[in-house]
Amino acid sequence: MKQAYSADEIMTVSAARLLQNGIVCFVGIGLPSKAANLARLTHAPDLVLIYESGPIGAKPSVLPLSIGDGELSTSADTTVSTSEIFTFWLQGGRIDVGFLGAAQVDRFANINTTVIGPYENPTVRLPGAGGAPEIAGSAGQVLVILRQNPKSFVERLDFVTSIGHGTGYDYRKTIGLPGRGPVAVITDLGVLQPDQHSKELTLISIHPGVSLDEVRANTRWELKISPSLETSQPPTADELSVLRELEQQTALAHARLGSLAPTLTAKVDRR
Amino acid sequence: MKQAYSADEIMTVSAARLLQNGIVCFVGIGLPSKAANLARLTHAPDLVLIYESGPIGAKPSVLPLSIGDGELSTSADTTVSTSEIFTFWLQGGRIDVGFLGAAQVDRFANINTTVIGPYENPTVRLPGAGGAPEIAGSAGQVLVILRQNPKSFVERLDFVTSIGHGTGYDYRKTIGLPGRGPVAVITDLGVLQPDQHSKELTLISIHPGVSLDEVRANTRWELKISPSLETSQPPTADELSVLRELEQQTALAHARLGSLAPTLTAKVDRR
Amino acid sequence: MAKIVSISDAVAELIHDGDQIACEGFTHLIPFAAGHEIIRQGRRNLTLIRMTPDLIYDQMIGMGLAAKLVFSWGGNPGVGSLHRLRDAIENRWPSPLAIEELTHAGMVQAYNAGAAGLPFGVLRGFAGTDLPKANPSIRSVTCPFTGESLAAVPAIRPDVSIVHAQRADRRGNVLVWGIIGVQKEAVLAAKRSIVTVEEIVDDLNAPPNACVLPSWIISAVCLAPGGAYPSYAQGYYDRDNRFYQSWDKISRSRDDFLSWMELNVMNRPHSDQEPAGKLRI
Amino acid sequence: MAKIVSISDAVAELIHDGDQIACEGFTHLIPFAAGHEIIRQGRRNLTLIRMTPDLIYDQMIGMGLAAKLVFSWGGNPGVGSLHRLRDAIENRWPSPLAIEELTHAGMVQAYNAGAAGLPFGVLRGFAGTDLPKANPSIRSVTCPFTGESLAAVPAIRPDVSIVHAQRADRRGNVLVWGIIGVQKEAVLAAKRSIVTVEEIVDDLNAPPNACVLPSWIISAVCLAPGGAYPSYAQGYYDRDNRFYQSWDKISRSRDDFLSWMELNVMNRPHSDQEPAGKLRI
Repeated sequence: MKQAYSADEIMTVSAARLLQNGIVCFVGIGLPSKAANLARLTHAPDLVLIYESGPIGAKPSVLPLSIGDGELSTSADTTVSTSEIFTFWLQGGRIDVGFLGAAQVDRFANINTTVIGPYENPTVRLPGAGGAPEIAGSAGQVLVILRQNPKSFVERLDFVTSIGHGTGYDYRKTIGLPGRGPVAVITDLGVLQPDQHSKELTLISIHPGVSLDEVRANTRWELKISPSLETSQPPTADELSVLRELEQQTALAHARLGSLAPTLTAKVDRR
Repeated sequence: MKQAYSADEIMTVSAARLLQNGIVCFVGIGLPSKAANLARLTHAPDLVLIYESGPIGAKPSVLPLSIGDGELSTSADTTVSTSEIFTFWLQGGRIDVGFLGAAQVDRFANINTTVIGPYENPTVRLPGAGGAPEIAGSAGQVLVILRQNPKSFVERLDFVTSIGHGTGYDYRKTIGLPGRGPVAVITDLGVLQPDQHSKELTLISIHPGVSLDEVRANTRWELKISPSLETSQPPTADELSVLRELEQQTALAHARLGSLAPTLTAKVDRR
Repeated sequence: MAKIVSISDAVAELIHDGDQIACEGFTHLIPFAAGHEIIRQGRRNLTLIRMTPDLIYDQMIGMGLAAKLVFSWGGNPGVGSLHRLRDAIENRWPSPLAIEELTHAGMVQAYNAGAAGLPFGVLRGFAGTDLPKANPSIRSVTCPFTGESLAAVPAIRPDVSIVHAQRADRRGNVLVWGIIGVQKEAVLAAKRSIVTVEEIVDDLNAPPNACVLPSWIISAVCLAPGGAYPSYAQGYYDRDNRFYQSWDKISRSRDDFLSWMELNVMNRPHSDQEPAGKLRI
Repeated sequence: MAKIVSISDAVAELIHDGDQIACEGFTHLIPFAAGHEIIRQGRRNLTLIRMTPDLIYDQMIGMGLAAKLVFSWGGNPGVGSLHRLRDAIENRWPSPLAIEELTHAGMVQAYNAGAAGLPFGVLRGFAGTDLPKANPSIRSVTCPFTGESLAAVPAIRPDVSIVHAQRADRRGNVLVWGIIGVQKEAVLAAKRSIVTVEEIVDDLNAPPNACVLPSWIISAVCLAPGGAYPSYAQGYYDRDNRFYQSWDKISRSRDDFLSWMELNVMNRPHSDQEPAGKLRI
């Protein structure tokens, strides 16, 4: 009864499993939101999801494309101003887990989502900080999810957008950050955790069918491997079916025109 | 057709007339609230009343006993948090007129509502500051209403709770206060305005039937009298009838037990 | 997640001698039922924090529970003095009362700072007044852009905040509406919190963007119909303005006050089944 | 009191070349109709302020209206890059674009400070990041009580803030609900403001404690049904996620972008009578 699943699917499932039922999670858009909602729809029905646009306790039935889709608000316990979200709920210390995506990480789980190349004259201008730097600073702990490849797991970030463990060891304590910082980085190849002492990312779990060489080839620094490296538990049938149903419903919803657009088609076709 | 009216009535009417239609007024409880609502019910139907408890655009049908009576909120355009009232609406510079009562004023319209006697060991402990100090500092201009007597119009305040014109002249500008400060003090004897230059309170209008000697006897400093002193216009029949109707309805409302109390009388009489 | 428990259990478990407590509610939703239970359980040496002490703190102070009062306006609204508060300050009866006095604008920034996890709040305030002389915790900060000096107040972080609200659902989520005062800020600023409610319902039916306190920021939710009386609960009962006027007379003499408290508070434990609107004049 | 006028009159009267403007709406209620009118009227040398530039600023930047962008997250939400924004930064096309970059937490404090009449906002932010090197207006203040260092950002005070909302009454009072973002803070921080609405009604029917912008803080209210399309107006129409996905292709090439703008914006003046949901892919 072997289930076939994709690398993205085991990444999402592995991340979802790290969210305990009942905790309060500040969710980034994209991969974090997908994993957090999978957790909510499987083992963590009382997971409290907070989105930076204002919804508290959001329970969307499809994945939001943007961080402020309408269903986040209509399904929430309440919706507050974006200012209040950052001031009272994040900075106020009410978030257990901040869940972030990233364009690039380094060995201390510092994150770049700002530029490739020099800031003043970038090769690639990325979207920028958004809510991530203060989530990374203030959430009780942080999960990071991204696909692992030589462009994303880099020796040195061109720009530190959001702080992970800085230069390692007790860096976070030294600069007075309230939260514990990243406790895991979940990728399509495995799961990494900061070393208890040095805070350097260490591969602690490798997804089934992935080789260590493959992980090393997709990491631009000399990757530390845990002596007790495990093989990740594959997704269960239930996890896969919930995830696929969620993605299917989401794809359908996102392929629809906005509710205003179709009613106007006749009238507005000027081509 | 001479109307009989009381000293309190002409005080209230004189104050109400100073509120122009359409302005935004931050209203203190008691005499200011009475005068502001009289203005709203007579010449200034579009006067916007803001109370420190949170109502914006309150239109109460009876005078509130407290600053947070329910009708202030139910009759308002919206009700925000007390924090927002002080932060965005007062400090944010959205208030045209701050309307204050006072226990004591001095010749520069500084206000004491804190203590009589030394602060650490007061003869009389008054209620304290409330919202007044920042209203006095930040409102575009300030009106002060109080009854004039030797205890209230004093040579020297035991405590400066809310700043008027400080030590006079351009004191307010020197210490960086955003608002213009008190532009009139309305009493049961007349109306005073700060001298344009020295900012010392000057009697500019005396209520009909009040003598200058009487005003002087009720002022514990040597009172400046305007060379163009006028006699206040007596209340019109309309002003008086609206004011009296308002006070009568208010007295009836305040004499009622709370809505919970009467239903419980039988059950709770343990005497 | 909030536990749904009786007021007496909540007070017994969450409020300790020597705690800093904030009972909030700006004229509206003042937590009288909870305050009376604190008096009955005989807590001592409390620091009482509240913008407008109102009758509830007048009673606590008169009963000798308070070592210190942090406040911004200490009168009987629309009536006059709080006589028990005055007696404590002017005559140290029944015991000396330390006071820390701010303005409303200062207190809301102090609560905001507490709720926001900041050590201080900033405001344009106090300038020209004697308040900074009376309260050394009013300080200043300099704007790093304009050089302007602004007032700073230290964050308020109560051990326990106690508020009343209209209703909770069975999971302990709370809806507050009408004059919401600093209810949310006080709860968010506190280490622990007790919310008493008029009723517990299946569904909050909160409007979008309503003032909702999620269950998971509250320690205990207690059913207390009439629990804000003689203040009021919008949609449930009106403020008993007449009682507030009567309090002036009741509280003027120490003996009248003590017999009133004996009759109406000490010998009347709160019951979930019985609305609290029962104070005798 | 707000004047109720057409979008074209509001833009003509209130927005000038060289202004700092803030078009806000956090994913929800983005003022596309007003933004398109600004493009049609050919304003130049604008400083564009917005937490999430989104398609509306991608279009303005691509049309060469912007001298500077103040922002905190510049992507096409859930899709990828804003290609016109990238082209301006990476290749200075159609003109160089100065940027001032914050975080969401920094920008909300900057708006808050603007709305609150303070010169700066305080937050626990930016620590350990390269953002303060990239943006010299990120500074610090020291807590006068604990000695702790905190981040400070200068207040945002736009010349004009522009937001979309669900409805106004005939006096120009505005109701916003759902994801309210920084709509209120942006309007309160600005010197002038334009609010476009889905409909104008006799009675707002606002719930208690709703997000209401009183008429007297708004310069102009404009009827603009569909005025947030392709973003959305809760209760009126959904976000056109498909259009957001299509924008990736439309905006990738300069020529495609320009012809799209010509067809859908330049040659299509806004009419009060016609919902704006008419963008052709």
